[in-house]
Amino acid sequence: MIKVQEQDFDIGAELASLTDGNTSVGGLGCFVGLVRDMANEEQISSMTLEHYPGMTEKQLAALEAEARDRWTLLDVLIIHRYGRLEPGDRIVLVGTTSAHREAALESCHFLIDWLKTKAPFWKLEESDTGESWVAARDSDDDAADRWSDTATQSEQKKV
Amino acid sequence: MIKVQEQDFDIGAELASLTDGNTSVGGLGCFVGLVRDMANEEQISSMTLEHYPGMTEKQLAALEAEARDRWTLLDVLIIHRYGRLEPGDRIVLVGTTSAHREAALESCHFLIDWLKTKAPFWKLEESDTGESWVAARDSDDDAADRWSDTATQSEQKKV
Amino acid sequence: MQLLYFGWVRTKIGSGRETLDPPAEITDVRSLVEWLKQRGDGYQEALQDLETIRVAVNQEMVDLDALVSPSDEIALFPPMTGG
Amino acid sequence: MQLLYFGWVRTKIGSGRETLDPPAEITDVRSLVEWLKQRGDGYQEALQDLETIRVAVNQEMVDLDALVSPSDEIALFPPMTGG
Repeated sequence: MIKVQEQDFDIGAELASLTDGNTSVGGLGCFVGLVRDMANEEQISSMTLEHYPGMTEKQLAALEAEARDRWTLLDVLIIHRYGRLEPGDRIVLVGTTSAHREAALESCHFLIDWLKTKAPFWKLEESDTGESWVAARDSDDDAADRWSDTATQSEQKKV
Repeated sequence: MIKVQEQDFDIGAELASLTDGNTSVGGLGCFVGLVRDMANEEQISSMTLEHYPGMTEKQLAALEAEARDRWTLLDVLIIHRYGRLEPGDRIVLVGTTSAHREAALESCHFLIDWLKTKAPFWKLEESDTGESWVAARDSDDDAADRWSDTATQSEQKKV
Repeated sequence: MQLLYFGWVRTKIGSGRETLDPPAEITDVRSLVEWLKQRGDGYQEALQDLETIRVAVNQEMVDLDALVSPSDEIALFPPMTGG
Repeated sequence: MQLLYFGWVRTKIGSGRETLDPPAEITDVRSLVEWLKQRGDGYQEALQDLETIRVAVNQEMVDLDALVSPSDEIALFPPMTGG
């Protein structure tokens, strides 16, 4: 399930929706990204996330489909916020469930790595020295590329 | 922080304790293990976790220390239950926070892999055909060993 | 043709969305971008380094050789920074 | 000497904890296990395959050559299955 929203989310309630009543779940992998107070050694007062409505939902749905194709998953949840956020605010949640822990953990890691470079969001940081757009990082490209040449890293891959 | 307990835990409240009020956190990695209703193609009615009081806490604290040594982490939480559980019940929670997502995700994966083979728990499953002790799996040994020969897999390693 | 701009492409051009009618010889992304660069300093500055420009046609990522037509929704933006 | 048994080692021996006084020549884990195996069929069955037995002395994992003394807490158990 994909949710692109301005409002905050409740981690406990969202994760419960992935597991409650489904006794096939052996493992839940989860990642939550938050706004840090520091970037490039500058104090950040806010971060505004711009996105491409319509395309964002399509891209995230495509990422979910890719993860379900690579691993045997019971459920996938991606929540991504947009708008003005402050340090400590939640930005993104990725949750995956599977019968087995490796599939849940790896697919969660995969999804957040691909989100970084394939989801149409742009971040504008505000600090004492003004506003600046967050630049894409080579290390994020590398992390995303890591998943390109190998279907999965473990023996849990879908056959 | 290590918690070894018989009672259930609230995922949302536990994870909030890792992030609330700490604006240095950029990423939270989390894994929750649950009792599955099936094992070896048999329907499971309950799973009873036996552990070694005293040693369990020591071993989990040693795992936390090892993770903090390998990655730059802001916080680590491991909750492991014991006693009689039923399908759908939560068994274990691992949560890690860091400024950066790779450290949070990798350390979380590391901790659950090592927990499998280094935390003194034993599982007794009950099914229609009686009770049986869960055997250690070679794949769990392999998963744990994977972390032995390399400090971390990413460029985020602590220096 | 619907044009959408995001991130610093938007702030340099000074607009997030506009409807334009490029001449008939503009049939692919590359020629569209060159044509846009003639529209003013903001466009010139935003689009000068094609290495840093990403393009979506009708919400699908494409490369510079992709074809464009008057009914398309075309978005130009910097590398994405989601997550 | 405090002896603790867990998992199927416990269920085969039929007890989770006992206090024993091994003879003075029992000074390491290996000789202790051999001595325990003489105590009955349950012990014999539980401890017959040393490959599957894990040992902790005073709550630290050790191998079969580790020394033991009368004041130690010694635990014998199958491979752990945490998580």
